[in-house]
Amino acid sequence: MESRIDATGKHYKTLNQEIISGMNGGTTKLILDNVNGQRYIGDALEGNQEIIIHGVPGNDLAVFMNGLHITVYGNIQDGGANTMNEGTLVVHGSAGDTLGYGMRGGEIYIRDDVGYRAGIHMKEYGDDRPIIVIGGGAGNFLGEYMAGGLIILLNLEGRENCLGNYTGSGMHGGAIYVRGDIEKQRKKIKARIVPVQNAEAEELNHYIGRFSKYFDRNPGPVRPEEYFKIVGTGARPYKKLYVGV
Amino acid sequence: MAISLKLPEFLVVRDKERCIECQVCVNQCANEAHIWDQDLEQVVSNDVACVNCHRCVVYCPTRALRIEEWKQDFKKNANWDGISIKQTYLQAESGGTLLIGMGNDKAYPIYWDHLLLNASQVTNPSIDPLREPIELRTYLGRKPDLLKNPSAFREELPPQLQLEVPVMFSAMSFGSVSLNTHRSLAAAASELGIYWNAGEGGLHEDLFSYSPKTIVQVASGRFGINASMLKRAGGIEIKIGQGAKPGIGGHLPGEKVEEDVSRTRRIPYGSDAISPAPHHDIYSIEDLRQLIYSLKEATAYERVVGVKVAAVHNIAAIASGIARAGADIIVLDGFRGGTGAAPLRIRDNVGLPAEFALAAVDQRLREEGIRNEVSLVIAGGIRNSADIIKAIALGADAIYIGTAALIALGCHMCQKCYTGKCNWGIATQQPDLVRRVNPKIGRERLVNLVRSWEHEMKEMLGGMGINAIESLRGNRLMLRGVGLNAKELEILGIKAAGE
Amino acid sequence: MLREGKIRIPSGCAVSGIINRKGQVFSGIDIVDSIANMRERSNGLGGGFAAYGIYPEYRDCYAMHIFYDDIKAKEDTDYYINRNFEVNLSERIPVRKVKVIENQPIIWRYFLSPIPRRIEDVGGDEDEFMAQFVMQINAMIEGAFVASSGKNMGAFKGVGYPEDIGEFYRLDEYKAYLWTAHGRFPTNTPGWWGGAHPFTLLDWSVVHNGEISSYDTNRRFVEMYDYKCTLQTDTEVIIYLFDLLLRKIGLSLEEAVSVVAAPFWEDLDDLGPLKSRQLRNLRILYASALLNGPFSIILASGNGLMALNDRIKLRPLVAAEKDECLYVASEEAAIRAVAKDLDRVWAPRGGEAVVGLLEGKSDLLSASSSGRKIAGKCSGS
Amino acid sequence: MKKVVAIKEYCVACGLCEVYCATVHSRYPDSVLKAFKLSPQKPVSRVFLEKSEQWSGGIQCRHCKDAPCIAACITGAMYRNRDGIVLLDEERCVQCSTCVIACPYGLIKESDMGGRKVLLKCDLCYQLAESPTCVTYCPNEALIWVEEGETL
Repeated sequence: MESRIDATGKHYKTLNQEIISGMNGGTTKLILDNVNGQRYIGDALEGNQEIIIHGVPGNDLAVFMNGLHITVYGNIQDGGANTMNEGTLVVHGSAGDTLGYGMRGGEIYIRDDVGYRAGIHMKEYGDDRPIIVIGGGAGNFLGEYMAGGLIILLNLEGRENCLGNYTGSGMHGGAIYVRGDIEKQRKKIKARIVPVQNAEAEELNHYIGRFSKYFDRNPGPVRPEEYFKIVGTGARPYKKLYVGV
Repeated sequence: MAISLKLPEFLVVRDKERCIECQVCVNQCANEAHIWDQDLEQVVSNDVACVNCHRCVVYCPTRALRIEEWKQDFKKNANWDGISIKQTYLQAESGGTLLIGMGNDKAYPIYWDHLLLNASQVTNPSIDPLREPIELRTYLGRKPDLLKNPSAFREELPPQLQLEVPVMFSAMSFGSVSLNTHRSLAAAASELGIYWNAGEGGLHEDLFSYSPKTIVQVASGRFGINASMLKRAGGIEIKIGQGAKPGIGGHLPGEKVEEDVSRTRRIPYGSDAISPAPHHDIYSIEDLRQLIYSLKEATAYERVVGVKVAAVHNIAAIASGIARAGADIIVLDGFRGGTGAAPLRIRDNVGLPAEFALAAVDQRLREEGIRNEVSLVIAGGIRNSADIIKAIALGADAIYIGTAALIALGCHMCQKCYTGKCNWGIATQQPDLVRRVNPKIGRERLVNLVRSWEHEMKEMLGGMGINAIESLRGNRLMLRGVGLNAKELEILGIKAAGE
Repeated sequence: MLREGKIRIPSGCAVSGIINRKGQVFSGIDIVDSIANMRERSNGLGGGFAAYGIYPEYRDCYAMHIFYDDIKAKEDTDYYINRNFEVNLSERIPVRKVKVIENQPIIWRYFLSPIPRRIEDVGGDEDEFMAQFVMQINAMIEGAFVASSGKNMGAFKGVGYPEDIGEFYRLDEYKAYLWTAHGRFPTNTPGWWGGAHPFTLLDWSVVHNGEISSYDTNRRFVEMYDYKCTLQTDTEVIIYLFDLLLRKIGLSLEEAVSVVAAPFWEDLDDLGPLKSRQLRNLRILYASALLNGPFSIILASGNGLMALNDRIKLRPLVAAEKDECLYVASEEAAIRAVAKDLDRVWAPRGGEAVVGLLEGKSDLLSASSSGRKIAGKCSGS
Repeated sequence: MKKVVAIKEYCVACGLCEVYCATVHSRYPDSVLKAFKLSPQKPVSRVFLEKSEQWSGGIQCRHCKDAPCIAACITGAMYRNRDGIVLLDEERCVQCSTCVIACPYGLIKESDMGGRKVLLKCDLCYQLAESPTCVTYCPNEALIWVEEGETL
């Protein structure tokens, strides 16, 4: 069942209540029009429903979300997919800062750029493995303190500075794949840089394939030499920092 | 290899007349300070490994053991004392930041011990708790503005935590402490009608039945946080800071991240669990509001959302901001607050006494007319029922105990929690050590502690002629200061003894 | 020695109150006899009366009774009064020479109509204007103390035994439909007239016996709502509490009673789900307004009186009825002293209010002190 | 019949069960110190602390309903008393060790007492009014004394 909500002038509390009642009423595809700044859309929601957002949703879109498929036609603001557990967020535009903070699972596809601190503190356990695929570039601190999961930065415009400074600092799990030339960006990266293996191409192709399907943009099949991979410096990055008194 | 200049801290004193070579001490020491020597056929000591946790002392069936300070005099120097010299050696050898467990142990003034309580004599009667009702029940949570919403009492109030005693077990994460410690705390809290805080490491699935009495913590690492856990919990606490290490995050070392911890926190086995200093979605007070309301939205406004901050210099203004950001409870953690691990210099030198923070915040919120709308919980170094009564008279709604609860469970304050080798089975994930806390015994001991305090609190209240704890809240006339200067009295908002 | 207000002085007491519910007025002789009967309960360091219906010719004016330590204090106060009010009458309160009454201040009374513009300046709420004006005088002007300021009522109090105070103020010459009285037993006192009971605000008056152990909790609570506790007495905080609950917040008298003498948690379960929820919520919301410790009080307004003691009845209270008259007092004998044949005598339970309202009134909150309005001109001659 | 049950989740592997068992079965049952310091031979325990990486527990004779040791005993020294406790009458025992072989759990052990072989098995401290000594002194309540079939 499909339904629509006009979000014009609605406070987030009202809008989110309407979304929940729509879902409870059996809506499987919910279209939100004229969204502009309403926070917490999809907050802690569970299920397989689809939400399509036209406009600019407010901060903490899909926060604690546990399922659902959200598509945004427009940019999203800060805190997107904050501590998200499961589900998919597809953004036809760019994301603000702190995308996917503490994300535990699910997938995020951003057509254009992400702001500062994307994928900070992403986690991973068993089958729960968060994925972020970014079409453009990223701001500083990408993947900081990353403990698991996957970030793929496609750099479709081929920018030389698609990475920000301090990428991967404190990283101790997961991986960041970047398409582009390593040499110009090496000093921005605060974790270990390793070449991409042929065996990894299949997984990359899987997620890049989805990206292409969502946005109709395709960097082509993965050739490992076009990418480099950033991984943590070990499971215990600060092991030697301390000495017990 | 260059020689180490480290000296043992403790001396294992073994009374040979009493030792029966039963090796119980050997079996109990995870640090291997007691070793069975096959050739000598006797137990020998490795003093340098001893952390003075008393496990062997308590377990020795013939009382043959005693631990002493390793007395090594340095040339007298009021500036460079032995501790400073030894710490310098340690850092010169390791290049490490000094790490320590438990709360600040420096001899800063303890203001609780400079406060005296009142009692009734003649002009009003004291009340005998053995015969007359004395009520300690306390509700924590947001209260509507009485002037703006005078008929709020006719409706359902915003969610409240109901405490039968104004005491809660403060946040100690699974990972930092053992599952059996959590089991003991959870079971005791449920039996006592209070809340326990599961800390920032999530809630182990075995403890889901205790969820209604559990406060779960949302900290910067966001470990173990998901929608169903938020909805299941009795309350939610956003941890901004901790009294033992204000402004500092935490690292749970990978060796404590065993299978259960890893599953509960949703991080890979054996990897460090890093909580950065700030929440990366909170760089300003309005961001705190954003997180508070994301949690309220996530739980359909049916859960209390508190915010815990370390007591720091500008705490009154900070607390006011937190109240205005929509927090239902503000937790102030004083600089004596405990921790599983903190950088020593931070622990010993940063923050404020909980007493001052409480007095300043309570007064400030009153001056702004919003004290009634938010609950104030104080933490950090509360040792006994008198501390609690004094905290409530200064203005707290309830208090958190952490260290006191651990001591009830057997902690002997050796301050080595960060090693993961807690001989008392508390701050460890090593399976053979975890077994040392039997949750049945743990629960009983915690219940005993709080019940004994409960009676003591009633005695003190009755003595003041008060039969409901709310009539003590902020009742600073019931306090007088001894040995405090005028400025300290002013900050605490109390009179001097004799005034 | 520090004056009351600079220091907190606990005291024991006797209280008495009489109302003619038909509104018929009677002289102060009965109330003086009643309180005099309990002479043992006071020590000569404080006595006083509140009387309602005594100024019918000025019934629309604020009757302000003020103690002045000296003429300077009066001049300072007059300046503020003249800026804010139209003064319909200003005179010394007539007193009788009584040998044992000494050190009396200058005791003045005014009949005043507020200047409407001044009320508008502070938001248009006349009651709030009056309450703030009185608290300002008491807090700011050294040597001036407003003993009462309500309409058609007055407080007559001083240092001495209550019967001597009654004689001094010539209460036999006043006629009221409602009288309350107080004999005080302070543990020490600098002998300041302002410290005697009743304490008043608007047309509220309170006489009180006992000591509130929750004083500082209550004080700090009311001070959040713009009250200034200048006396550090329980009576003062009690009247502010009731003013806050009844006038500012708008609770009913019954609700206010269940705030200040809240039922025990375990007693709530027996009251049915709706009632118990509301009482629970009231107690949660108004935790700091619970009056804890021994007390019996008589709260009066132009509409009637309410007598109440604490929830575990640590102080005595007796009530009695005879025709349209309701009597309340610390001791039954104090009632019998002025009314031999009573229809009914009873001891109210702890926390159970005895309410005596004028016919036709449904609440204690007087019309003159409810809601915003701008005063008209005083109708007095 | 009540039995001693070891709760492996809470056994701290201290060995105090052995110390107190040995003491109570020594010449000085009231003093650990005397038992170990004054006994001619080192006192021996009838409860055995089993330790492995995964678990530990104090274990002792199960007092089987259908006890193979009684059946195997060549002198009738092994018997069951009225309360169902399997006991060894040391007067009648000839230390042939048949019972040691017969016990499916290996909970009857041989010990050398100053050149004299003795067989050791748990007697549930049947002469004491309270629970067996190992249970009484288990510091973490990892040994409990419960009716058979009783849920923990």
